[in-house]
Amino acid sequence: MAKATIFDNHLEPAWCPGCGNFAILPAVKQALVNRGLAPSEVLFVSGIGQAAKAPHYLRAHVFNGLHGRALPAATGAKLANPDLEVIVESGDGCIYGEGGNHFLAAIRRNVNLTVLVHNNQVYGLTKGQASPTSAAGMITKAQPHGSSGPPFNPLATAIVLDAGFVARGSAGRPEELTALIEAGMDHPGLALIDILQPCVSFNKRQTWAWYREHCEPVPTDHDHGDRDAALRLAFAAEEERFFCGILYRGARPPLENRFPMSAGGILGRVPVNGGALAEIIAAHG
Amino acid sequence: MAKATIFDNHLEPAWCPGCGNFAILPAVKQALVNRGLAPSEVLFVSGIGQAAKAPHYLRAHVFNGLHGRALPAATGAKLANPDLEVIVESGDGCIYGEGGNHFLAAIRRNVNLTVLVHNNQVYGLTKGQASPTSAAGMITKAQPHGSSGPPFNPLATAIVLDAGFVARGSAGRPEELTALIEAGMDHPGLALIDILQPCVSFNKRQTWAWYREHCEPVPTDHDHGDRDAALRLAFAAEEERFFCGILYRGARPPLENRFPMSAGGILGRVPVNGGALAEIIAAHG
Amino acid sequence: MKRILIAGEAGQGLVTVGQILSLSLVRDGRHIVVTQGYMSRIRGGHNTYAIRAAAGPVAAPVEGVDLLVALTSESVELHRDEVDDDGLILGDVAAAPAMDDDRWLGIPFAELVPARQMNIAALGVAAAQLGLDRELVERAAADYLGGKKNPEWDAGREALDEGFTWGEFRRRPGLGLSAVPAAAAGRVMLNGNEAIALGALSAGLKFLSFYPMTPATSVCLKVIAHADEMGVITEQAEDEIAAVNMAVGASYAGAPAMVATSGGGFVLMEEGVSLAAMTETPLVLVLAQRPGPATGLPTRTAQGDLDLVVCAGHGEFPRAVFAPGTVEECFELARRAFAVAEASQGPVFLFTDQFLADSYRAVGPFPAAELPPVAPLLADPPAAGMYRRYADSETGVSPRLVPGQGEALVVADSDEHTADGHLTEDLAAAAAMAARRRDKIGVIRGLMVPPTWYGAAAPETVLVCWGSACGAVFETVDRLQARGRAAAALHFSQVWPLDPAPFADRLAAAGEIISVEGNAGGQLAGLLRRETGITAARHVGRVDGLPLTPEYILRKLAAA
Amino acid sequence: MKRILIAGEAGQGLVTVGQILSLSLVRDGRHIVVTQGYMSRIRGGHNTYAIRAAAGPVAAPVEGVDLLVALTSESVELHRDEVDDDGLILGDVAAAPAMDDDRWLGIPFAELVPARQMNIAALGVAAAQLGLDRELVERAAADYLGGKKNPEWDAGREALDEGFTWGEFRRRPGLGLSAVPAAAAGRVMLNGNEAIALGALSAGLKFLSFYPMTPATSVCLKVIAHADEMGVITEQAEDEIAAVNMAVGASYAGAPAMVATSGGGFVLMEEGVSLAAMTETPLVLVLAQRPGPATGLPTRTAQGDLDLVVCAGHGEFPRAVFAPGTVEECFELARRAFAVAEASQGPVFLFTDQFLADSYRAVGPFPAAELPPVAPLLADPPAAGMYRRYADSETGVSPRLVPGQGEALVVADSDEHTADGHLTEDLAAAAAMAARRRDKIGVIRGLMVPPTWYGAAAPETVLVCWGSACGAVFETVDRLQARGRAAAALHFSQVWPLDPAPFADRLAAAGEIISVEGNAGGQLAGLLRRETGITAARHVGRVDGLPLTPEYILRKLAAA
Ligand SMILES: Cc1ncc(C[n+]2csc(CCOP(=O)(O)OP(=O)(O)O)c2C)c(N)n1
Ligand SMILES: Cc1ncc(C[n+]2csc(CCOP(=O)(O)OP(=O)(O)O)c2C)c(N)n1
Ligand code: SF4
Ligand code: SF4
Ligand SMILES: [Mg+2]
Ligand SMILES: [Mg+2]
Repeated sequence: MAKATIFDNHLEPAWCPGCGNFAILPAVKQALVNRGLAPSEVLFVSGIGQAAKAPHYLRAHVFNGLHGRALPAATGAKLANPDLEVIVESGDGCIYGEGGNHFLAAIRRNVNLTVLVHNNQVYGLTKGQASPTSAAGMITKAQPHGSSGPPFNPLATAIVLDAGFVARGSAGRPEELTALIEAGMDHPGLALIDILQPCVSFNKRQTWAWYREHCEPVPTDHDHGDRDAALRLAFAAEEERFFCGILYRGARPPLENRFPMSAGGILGRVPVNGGALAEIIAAHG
Repeated sequence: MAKATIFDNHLEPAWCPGCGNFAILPAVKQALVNRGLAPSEVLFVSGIGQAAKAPHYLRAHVFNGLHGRALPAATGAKLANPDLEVIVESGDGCIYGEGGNHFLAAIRRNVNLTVLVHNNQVYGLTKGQASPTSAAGMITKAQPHGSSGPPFNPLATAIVLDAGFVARGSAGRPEELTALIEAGMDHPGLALIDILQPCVSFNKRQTWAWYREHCEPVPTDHDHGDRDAALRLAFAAEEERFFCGILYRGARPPLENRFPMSAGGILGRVPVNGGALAEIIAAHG
Repeated sequence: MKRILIAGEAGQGLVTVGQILSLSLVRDGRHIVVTQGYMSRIRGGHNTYAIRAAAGPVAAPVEGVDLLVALTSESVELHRDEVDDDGLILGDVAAAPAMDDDRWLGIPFAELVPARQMNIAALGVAAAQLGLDRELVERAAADYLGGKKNPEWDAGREALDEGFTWGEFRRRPGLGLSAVPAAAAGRVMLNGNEAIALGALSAGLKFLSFYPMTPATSVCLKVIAHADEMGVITEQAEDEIAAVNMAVGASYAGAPAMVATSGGGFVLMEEGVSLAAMTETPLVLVLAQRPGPATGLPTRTAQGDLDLVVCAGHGEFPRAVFAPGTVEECFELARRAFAVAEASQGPVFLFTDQFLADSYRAVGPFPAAELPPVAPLLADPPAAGMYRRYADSETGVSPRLVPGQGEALVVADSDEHTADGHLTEDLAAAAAMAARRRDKIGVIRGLMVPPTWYGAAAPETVLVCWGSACGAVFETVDRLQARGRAAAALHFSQVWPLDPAPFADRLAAAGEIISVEGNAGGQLAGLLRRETGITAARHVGRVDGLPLTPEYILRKLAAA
Repeated sequence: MKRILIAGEAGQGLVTVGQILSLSLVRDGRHIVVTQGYMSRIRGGHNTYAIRAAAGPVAAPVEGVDLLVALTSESVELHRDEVDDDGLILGDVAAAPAMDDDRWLGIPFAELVPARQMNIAALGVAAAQLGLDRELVERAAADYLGGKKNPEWDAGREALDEGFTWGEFRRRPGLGLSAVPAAAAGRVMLNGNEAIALGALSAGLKFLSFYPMTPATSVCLKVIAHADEMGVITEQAEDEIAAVNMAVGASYAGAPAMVATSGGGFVLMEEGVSLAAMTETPLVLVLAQRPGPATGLPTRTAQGDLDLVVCAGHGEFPRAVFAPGTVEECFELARRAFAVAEASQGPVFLFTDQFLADSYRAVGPFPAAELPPVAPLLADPPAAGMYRRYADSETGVSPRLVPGQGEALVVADSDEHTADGHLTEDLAAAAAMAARRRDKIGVIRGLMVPPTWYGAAAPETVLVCWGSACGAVFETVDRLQARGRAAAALHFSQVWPLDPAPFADRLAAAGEIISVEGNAGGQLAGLLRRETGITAARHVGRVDGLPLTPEYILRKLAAA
């Protein structure tokens, strides 16, 4: 097995000591190694936030775009070159907050992306405002009376939207996480992996220890194809029971299948069909 | 009973003859009359599209805002004056497409709005492109190979997000629709009413007759509080069985309850508390 | 020259009449300028399709009507005042049986054809009145309607015939078209948005993402119609933000990409524009103008978004902004937009507007098969050592690779970054990186299209304009010159950057400078003053949603 | 005048040291200018908090350091070159035991206090060196830390004492502050963003919606902190688009509303700006600048978005743009922004930037209790007949009602509309409606703040600037004058519209005109030329993310 170090780079992460992101990074690298990928075969696309910095701390292609917009940028890149293994990596605020509409659309669109959401239930980089997944009542400077509304349930939502691969991982369960990321990459369509991640600076309740207590594996007898059962596991988050593992699998074909021109390689390198164009124009005469 | 005509105005709708919107308009007026409301007690907020023109064709306060942005505008207006009966009325493209992120957030936020979505499964005003709710495979000039992905299921999504009131109406079932709108207004929080609406110009499949065949009432023994049962009814749309009526009811308090200052009346008329302000400033010395 | 106006309700098939007539005229070797007016609704209301047909080149929409084809009695009332004294008004005799107007020719549609073929019958009468060849029109109709595989075309053929025969027997003198030379080979009928789509395809467009918005949608629909043959991926996005970010992502990965939208959608794309600038990703943005603010007049025309585009996006970065004046320029400048986007590695804008978008003309020939593709301009991967996406260079343009060109890793960042693409907070490095990006304006300047000077060399009056105003302004100059006034026009088909060298001396030496734009503020005039110090003495603006015409401009000039 | 620099990692508590020291200085009757520098991360990295303290008024950040409080050895290395020859460097003796520098004073933190109190001990040493009164500092610390109900304050008090005592015995001559008059009553310590929040509250702000974005978030947090007392509804939106549309909806319904964001969030709000203009809804937008494009340098300062804001939103509409130069002006112009938004019924902009946002000053007193609220300006419902929201009027401003004022129905539309608010496609009516909206610029002009002329009446050199550059530019003028050069400055705290009357003659008569802005392009200079024809000969720009200082400007002037 190749060493994870082929994905190492020289940059020192700008995360707080003890941050959950430090545990996710090696799990991601290990999954790439396990799949036998080379850095130049992998493209990471992220938004803006603490989680979104992650791709800078490994060796691969990186497109670090705008806050909230990782999914559409990744969609464009994957369609433009389907040979790339495209991994989206960003925060809960980025993907479920500012990017909420893209989350809905990307799942329906079902491009072959692996989506890793570092879900620390808070806006870390902007200093601790509530995110869509914040626990109801979480007090912050921006929400002095507590975050209102129930936390957004990304897994249940994805299941309802008939996502093809819906899983939960945790920074505190790195081996499982590596396996989930590998399985997500294997899935031929959009794979969502929501990753529970302690933010030691701004989320003082959901600590490493808290997650250890509140996480449990998806039962071994769970049928991934059973939507109702999957929803039940996802809804358990309402009682703060977080099932880790694959909750749901579907079998929709990825969008790329619709585009025969997107057969492989750099799309822009395909020559212009001047003959066809001449005919198209002539048909206007 | 007062006559619906107190809500009539002089403008002639710019809809195509035979459009489903013509059936929704009187149902809305009738619900207002049934609830004994005066035009000046009601604010309609819409976006842009054929459906979004509806508020122009009745007498009430109207804020016809931007495509996709009816929900946030309505949220602001309702918080600024909770005495107003605020009704959001717009199209499927507006609310579930461009406005998808606001749809997610508005349900979590749970402001006391009644949301009527004229769901004709198409972008009408821009001449027939697929909308998020378009049936998979629907052929349009913009989707010559057919709309891809499963149609967005607004009811199932709303139920998963724990909306307090989730219902489906149909332009072809006007009395039921009137009753649903009344019940939605009664509900103290966000009430979503998705309204199936034939678009005779661009949706040639889902015609008046088609809806007659594919709609059926929510079973009388359905328990509104049973989320699993509600989801099953919502998922029936996947087999093109459309259950009309109230699918789900929850009991979250509306967001307004958090704001004692929003007790009633025009918020801007409340005088500035100069004494408090002076103290706040002095505390910086 | 003949001015034909077809008017009626949406849904009556008036565009069909206009299109078939236009195609017939073009095939007959004539020049046309089509002006379409329609409302933001699908049925009903009141729409128009105006054709100016001439034996020689014409580029301006004009006022007045020689032949009015009125599909409703409302159309008669709304437009009869525009019809010349010796013009003709065609309409349903049943709708206005007792019409007391010499120009009126009531057609007994009910006797001639079934109700749904009324428009085709009217087309037949109109074509006969114009003296067009019956077979020519029939072929055009068959190609247009049959091409759509319309099963009703057989019924249509009969209706056309009925109308033509009826009309032939009632020809008014003076309405017939004059003789023309044989049609040039390869001349085709295109509107501005079709030409943009075709120009983009010829340049190597490979990815188009969009959210529908009038009057930009037709650019997208034209690309989509040919996407399979041309190997283009098209995707309707969930909103304009997604559209632009998809396009930037696709371009980053090596697919020349374009988006098309109108003002209200464009502003949602501005953060993406800024992203393209920061990540140095080529991107072509088509902005099809309509009157604002907000939703405004969704189906009408304007030139109100020049300032917006020149200043769009937060932060400072170079850009090029093209504004084609003709349908040919739509094709050529779409190509050039891709070339500049690739050469400068950033966002490039292409203006159109509802008038130009929908304005059919006889254009070409385009040597489509021989045009060199322009994109993408990729460097060769380094033989050894690390690839640095944002390496320094003479011109400011760094050698660009995309993922998939060997082992080289391509790191792009929306944060300020080092040469290897990783985010940095080293402020000196940040300032140097920003300076290199700004330097790329030199590359853009090197590919600039200078403005066109038209008319007198040393004029008393010079009309300054941009984009689709071109035709109306040039014809205004002709008319002024014909009246003995030394007039000229300066037309910008590239509005940014403005390089004074090719025009400033001549402009400054001219008499009165008047800006003529489809806006209230005189936006080009403002930019000109800012960049050159040259001040326009007056502004002729139009903001009622209609295109500029020579008559409108002359009236405003006279009103001073 | 003393220049104090506190430097260290994020998370070490250096802002606490800075804040307590600043508060002590202000309570001691001194003036301060704080400049904060920090990175886009929560822990680690390298941050700074600089205080310029003086007996008299000061407004500029300046270079050089008299007292460096270095919390890490990296801080010593990074900043020792900035420290004056007779300055002092405080740091941990353990980190640099053998430091060979006369300016070095190593503090034995490990002996004095527990590790987590190191910053407070350093504060004590620094305060002692400055000759501040021990009790004064202790009270300031108690108010700052105790006010946060910090249970650790008792430990802190001890640490402060230890540091103070240790420092008192080792005072360097020359570092002590000079005497000041007694502190003015009502003088408080505020930064720019706090002052904007307070000004808005005093004006009658009742609705704030936002999405977090540095450096705008602190405006929102300040409003939120006092929302209950002041009866303000605040809501964190799902994105900036929601934020602006909520605010427009709230304002339509009668709650004076504000949003605050930075460039990347602002561009997402532009469609909403256009909506406010079209629906004629008062709206105050705070734009806190940072370097772009795209994500740029998220925690640094810039003045790069002037063109963007002046041209923001599709379509043409009037607007006012304020750019406070001082913290006092932040308060006053926030008030005025509401007044103009109400009077003109449309969007009004207020610029700030990271430097001004975070720059604490000694300001006031503000007669908060007596300031008249300015909003909302509502008409009386008509006694009879239908209310027409967009009725014609002399000034272009229609009498405004909101829902809930009796029976009158308030109809607002983002499409072009008739006077009663319903959508129209009558093009003449549309043009008239647009013309009325444009006329409102007269009302905005009537409430304009003229620019400030500072320095020589007939200068050889005049520095033109806007917004937060004010302090640095004015001090540059002072320094030039002190060297015998006739210099002046023209500072705009309202940058749009530009009315030449109050300044054009004087400016045109001056010698060399130089624009000084925190951008590369010379954006105000461009606007000035566009609006007045007056051309700046040179531009002094700064784009490395740091604020303009007199030293920087003088270096650039000398370099020409
Ligand atoms: C358009 C836009 N709005 C706001 C911001 C400011 N911003 C940067 S990161 C962030 C939140 C990040 O939260 P999350 O995605 O959860 O990442 P985390 O830092 O928690 O890992 C915000 C609001 C931005 N950069 N761009
Ligand atoms: C930002 C923006 N993007 C696009 C448009 C163009 N547009 C107007 S209506 C519409 C679609 C309307 O569809 P829907 O909401 O389903 O309403 P319908 O016409 O079907 O009733 C679109 C895309 C717009 N006005 N604004
Ligand atoms: S703020 Fe939270 S999420 Fe961000 S680096 Fe620190 S611990 Fe991690
Ligand atoms: S296009 Fe469809 S939705 Fe719009 S008015 Fe016509 S029938 Fe109704
Ligand atoms: Mg987060
Ligand atoms: Mg629709």
